[in-house]
Amino acid sequence: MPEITYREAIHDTMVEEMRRDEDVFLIGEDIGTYGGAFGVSAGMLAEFGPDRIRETPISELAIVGAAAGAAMVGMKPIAELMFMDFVLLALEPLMNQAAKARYMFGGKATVPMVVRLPGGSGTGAAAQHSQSLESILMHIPGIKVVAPSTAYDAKGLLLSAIRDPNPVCFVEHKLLYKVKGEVPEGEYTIPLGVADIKHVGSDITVVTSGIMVQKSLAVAKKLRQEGISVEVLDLRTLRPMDTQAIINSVKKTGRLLVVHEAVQTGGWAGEVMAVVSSSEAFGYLDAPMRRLTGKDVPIPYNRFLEAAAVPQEDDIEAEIRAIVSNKY
Amino acid sequence: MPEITYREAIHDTMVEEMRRDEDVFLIGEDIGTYGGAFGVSAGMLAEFGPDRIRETPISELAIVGAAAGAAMVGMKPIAELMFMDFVLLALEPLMNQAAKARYMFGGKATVPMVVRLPGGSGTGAAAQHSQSLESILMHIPGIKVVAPSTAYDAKGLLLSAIRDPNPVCFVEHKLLYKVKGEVPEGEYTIPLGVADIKHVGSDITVVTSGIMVQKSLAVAKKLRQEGISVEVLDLRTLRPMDTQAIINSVKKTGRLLVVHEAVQTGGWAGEVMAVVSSSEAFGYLDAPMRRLTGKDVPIPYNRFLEAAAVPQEDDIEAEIRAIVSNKY
Amino acid sequence: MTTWKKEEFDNFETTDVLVKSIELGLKQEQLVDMYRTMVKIRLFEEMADKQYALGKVHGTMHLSAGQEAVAVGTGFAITKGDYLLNHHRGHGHFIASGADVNKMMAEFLGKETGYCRGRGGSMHIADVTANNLGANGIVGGGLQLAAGVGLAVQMKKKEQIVLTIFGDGAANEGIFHESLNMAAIWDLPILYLCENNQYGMSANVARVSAKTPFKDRAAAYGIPGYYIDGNDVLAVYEFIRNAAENARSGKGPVFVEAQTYRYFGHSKSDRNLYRTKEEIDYWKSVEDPIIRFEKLLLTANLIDDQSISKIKEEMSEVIDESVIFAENSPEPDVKDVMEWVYA
Amino acid sequence: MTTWKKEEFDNFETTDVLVKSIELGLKQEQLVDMYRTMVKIRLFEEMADKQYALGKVHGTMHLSAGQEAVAVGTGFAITKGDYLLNHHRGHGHFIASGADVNKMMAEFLGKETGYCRGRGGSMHIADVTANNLGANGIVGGGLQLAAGVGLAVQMKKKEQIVLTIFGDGAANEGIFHESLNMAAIWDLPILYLCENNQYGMSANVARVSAKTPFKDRAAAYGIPGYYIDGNDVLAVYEFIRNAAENARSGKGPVFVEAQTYRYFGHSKSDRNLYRTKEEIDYWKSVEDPIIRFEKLLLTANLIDDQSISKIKEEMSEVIDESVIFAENSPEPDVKDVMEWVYA
Ligand SMILES: Cc1ncc(C[n+]2csc(CCOP(=O)(O)OP(=O)(O)O)c2C)c(N)n1
Ligand SMILES: Cc1ncc(C[n+]2csc(CCOP(=O)(O)OP(=O)(O)O)c2C)c(N)n1
Ligand SMILES: [Mg+2]
Ligand SMILES: [Mg+2]
Repeated sequence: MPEITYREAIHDTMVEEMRRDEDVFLIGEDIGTYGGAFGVSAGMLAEFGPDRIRETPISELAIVGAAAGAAMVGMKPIAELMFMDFVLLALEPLMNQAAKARYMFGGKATVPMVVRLPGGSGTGAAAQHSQSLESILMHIPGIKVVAPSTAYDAKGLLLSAIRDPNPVCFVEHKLLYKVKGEVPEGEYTIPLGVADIKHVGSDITVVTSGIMVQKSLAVAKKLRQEGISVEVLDLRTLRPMDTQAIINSVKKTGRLLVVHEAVQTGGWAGEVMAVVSSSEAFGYLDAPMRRLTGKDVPIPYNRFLEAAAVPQEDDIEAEIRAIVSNKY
Repeated sequence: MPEITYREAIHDTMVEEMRRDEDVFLIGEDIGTYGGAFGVSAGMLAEFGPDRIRETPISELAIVGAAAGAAMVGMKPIAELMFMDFVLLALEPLMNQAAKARYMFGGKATVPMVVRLPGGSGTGAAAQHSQSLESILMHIPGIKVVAPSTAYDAKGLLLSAIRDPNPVCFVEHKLLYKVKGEVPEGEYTIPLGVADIKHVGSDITVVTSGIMVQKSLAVAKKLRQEGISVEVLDLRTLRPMDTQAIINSVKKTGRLLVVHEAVQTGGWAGEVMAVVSSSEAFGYLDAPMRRLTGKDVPIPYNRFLEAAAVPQEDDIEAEIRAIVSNKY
Repeated sequence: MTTWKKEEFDNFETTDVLVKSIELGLKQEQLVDMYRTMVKIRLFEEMADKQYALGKVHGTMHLSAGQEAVAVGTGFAITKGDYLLNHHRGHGHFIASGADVNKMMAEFLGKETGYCRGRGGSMHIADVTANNLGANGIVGGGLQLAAGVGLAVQMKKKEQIVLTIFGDGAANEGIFHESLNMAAIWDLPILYLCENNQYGMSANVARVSAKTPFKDRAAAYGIPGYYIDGNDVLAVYEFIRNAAENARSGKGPVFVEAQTYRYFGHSKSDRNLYRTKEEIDYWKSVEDPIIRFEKLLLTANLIDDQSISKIKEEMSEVIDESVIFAENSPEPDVKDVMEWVYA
Repeated sequence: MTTWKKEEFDNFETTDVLVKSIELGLKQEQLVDMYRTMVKIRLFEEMADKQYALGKVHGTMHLSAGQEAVAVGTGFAITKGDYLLNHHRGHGHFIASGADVNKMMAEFLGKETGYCRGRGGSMHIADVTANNLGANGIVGGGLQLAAGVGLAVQMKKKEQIVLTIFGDGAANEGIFHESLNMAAIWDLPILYLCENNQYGMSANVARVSAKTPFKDRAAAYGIPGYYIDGNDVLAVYEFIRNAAENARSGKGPVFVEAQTYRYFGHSKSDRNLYRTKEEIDYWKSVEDPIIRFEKLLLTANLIDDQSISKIKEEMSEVIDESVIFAENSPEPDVKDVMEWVYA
């Protein structure tokens, strides 16, 4: 299978689906000649023209609002927000309109749209350009939230997201764009709401997503050599969450660590723990459930502070060791 | 002690503090002659004039943005958003500016502002006017989130919030405005971040907030007669959360139920469970931790559907019975 | 308080209804139908108010009595199939665009037979299959969606236009700016109708808006803007029809501000403290859009007292029936509360 | 691509520097100081670029080389104590308003001695005690804060004004509309400076903005608006000084759009595909604000080649020293990562 980057996987999926379905179009800032701030749409203007690679003014509210409006009347817009942080300017159309239209109208509307959101820290872009806000997006019924960790998943999930009749937030981690992985050519979908065991293990379940899957995998591989068997469960879709996969894995391992980059308080680690606690898996727990998350700070600019603000491999390793050695 | 309503408690606190401190002012829509959509600022225009009862255009982004700007240069604004739902239009200034300025500027700014947010369902105002969005607000470092459940707490907490040097979201439940309680005359503060045991019990801890405190209390009183001893822990401040109070109570009762009106997925019940799970209290649990929350739907208009969408006393009672009788 | 000046209207030359209707190609039948629809709206709003007073409505509502000429002039001027993005004060526009008052009243009473199966209520009435994309509880909410609907129409090369209705208060939301700018740079087929009833809740338009009328706000984006007497149903019809044609012909968006007045309070919590009784009385007696139109029709002999009575009776029956329909309709099944969150 | 037309400038009559400076009451010393500051900014930006190329900077940056006349004309025209709300491309404005380049460079390199102790970086440089309320990473971020700062100044009856700087791209954000409307209805002492460098990232201003210049957007709120040659430092000085006086005198907000050009890419990810080499060269050779001012000063005999060389050398040293200062400064202590979230 050819190896391509996460960026290319997203790019290719958009291109292929836009070729197949003329209702799909991309809307956002600097997505044309510039190719998007992270180069994801490079070259698409040349193929699809300015109508379908719809470059907007810097108007996030109207970008997401327009996507919602277009979706209500049969288009399938993909809105790119340049940085996930800017979704804070566009939550009204996303949460009050797109998410609720179907319900408010008694099931008589559909809003098939995707909002692509490059998030996360690690690029020195500081507090207003480095957030992981997926927990906020997960809290609104009517919205789905997807966060792929590999090029392969990115492609299959994005295709499902575009074809899904609901508003889907598609969270891309900036540091993943360059990461390569095997991706088959041609079309395939990964269903939304289905987690993936990225590393099978029996001592502890690490429930995670996005960039932290990569970090957790590195740790799992390392610890395997020492006989510590880590199961890395990549949620892939954060909402709807694959609760059964979580439950099954925890029943097997008896230990749970949730890892996310988002700041701790109010982050989705709590959601995972609530799911486990309210399930039959709770009785299988051999240790307290733990979370390892971003620190409760805005992301600092300085590279060392920035690195200290979010979980690194060492932190994950230390936490896993602590849990499996019954330190808690 | 005189009995006054929750509405009056908030009103009086604003009035008293505005008399005392001329840097405090109120900014928002229809807060003058109209007295605010829920009448909280009735009469204040007459006393303080249009400068300090600053009636704005319908511009939520600028209201919160202006409050943040004024706070940075020494004022102590209280911004009233007419409905909590509209904060989705104003999260950018709240989360990207007010919450982060201090950190981004290396500790060299303070942003003493309050945003008052009437939230919750029960008035038939449907999906865009009935949300409980406090879980979203709790996820941003730099912000505090307060949600009083009684007139007494409302007064003491609001005074602390106004005097706090940080941005504070002050969540008011619409159905509480009319609820009366004993409130001493004159000034008193309740520190932010300190929970309150509203009903002492030993069989189960109900961690809750806002309107659900009132509902849980009714249930606790009822069940007391049957010998089921329910501890109702009112968080009062959601961020920073009084984790010690939660831990202490759970250690005592061995059982935890978290109740909130906000929709379940991504709601702050998970945060409470994560806190317990990562604490020494986990070992004291005699039953799985449970949550009873708003259903994962937009709030419907029809009154029966609306009531079904959020926890009612019966639901709380049933859930408590199930937990204490070891059904889970 | 009132800042409104007749001389500023783009349609200030009040014309004789006969001359006007010939100019506009309107037949007597249509004129009477416009009148009938205005009456229907008025009666619907009064009945909604009554239902509320009777305690039969749990939610809130925003009534448009006094603003019927804007609704009817507009509803008659646009074409079936055009998209409608309404605002919270939307009953009149829905009725004028042909909505079924039974389903409206049922929705208002929260019944399963309502337009939204009782999930939406007054503030969210919609009929997506009829291209009615709903009232909106968010001030300015329609403005953002409109840009996308306009884009869809343009991309699909359809003949439709997008009518988005919002109040004077909404014109101060940031989305007003973003939406108009987008529509202008892309020549979207959008008709922006600002229904200026002089107050956004208690805020007099002049107190919260830097410059009125809003024409200059349209001009700032190169969008043609008109300020018209919204209580003159023929003027509304004329301007909206021209504006719609303009938008439909690919020339891009048009902005029309129609001056009018709301009789009821903003919503049920309103005690009308911010305006005088005199002001309200003036509008109800001198400027009432139904009375004004009635007078014109009478003078031109296009209607007589008898037919007026008949129309009022008929419409009254229709509205009464809507209440009966709504009352006899079932409540939604509470078991279905989780339905329709996702498609 | 360039849509800019000299004839549209409000200051199109280019005047002799001697005449102009007498009119403006500027002494030779001040003129030379303006020149010196422009050079300082240019050298700072070039050094920032170099530091980045050397791999010494982890974050991003937005350089303002080519826009020095806007920064210096503005910085010299406002008064110490006035509030400054800067945007992401803010180095020049900070330097012109008297910021310490050592602390700026240290911040840029993420050091504890930087203005924000290394927490903020280029995009968040602030000096709150000096009423510099920071650059802003959010396009339009300063516009919203400005309304509140203006309100505070007005309520406290201070003599200050609030200068808020934003790009042509920011003028399409909803907050532009909300902020200007608020400032206008309340007569806030705000000076809106739109630094139009013709692109918002890759978006040519005319492609994404319905009507340019933006004067009509100010006029829509009754705010006086000017469109000026932003590469003419004396014109900027004159218009900003007058605008500041206006705002300070209680007459309310003023809007100034200064046309200029950015030399470097938008940020480090920019490959400049959206503009031609010819266009960039034209601005660098013909319209460069430093060369233009230099020529005027030389012609008027207010400066000579020797002093020009000396200024450049001196400023070069100052900038070199800032790098040495920054490099020798300590990194923040990682243990302090949780400091200053709350007050
Ligand atoms: C974003 C938002 N802000 C505030 C409100 C509360 N609100 C509902 S209607 C209204 C007044 C709107 O005024 P206008 O646009 O003039 O419409 P009118 O009610 O006069 O028809 C307000 C403030 C809201 N629903 N949405
Ligand atoms: C709300 C928001 N949207 C988008 C961006 C990304 N972004 C940063 S600068 C910029 C261009 C801004 O253009 P302009 O206002 O003209 O300023 P310039 O960069 O030209 O100085 C963009 C799109 C942002 N930082 N904030
Ligand atoms: Mg109005
Ligand atoms: Mg620019």
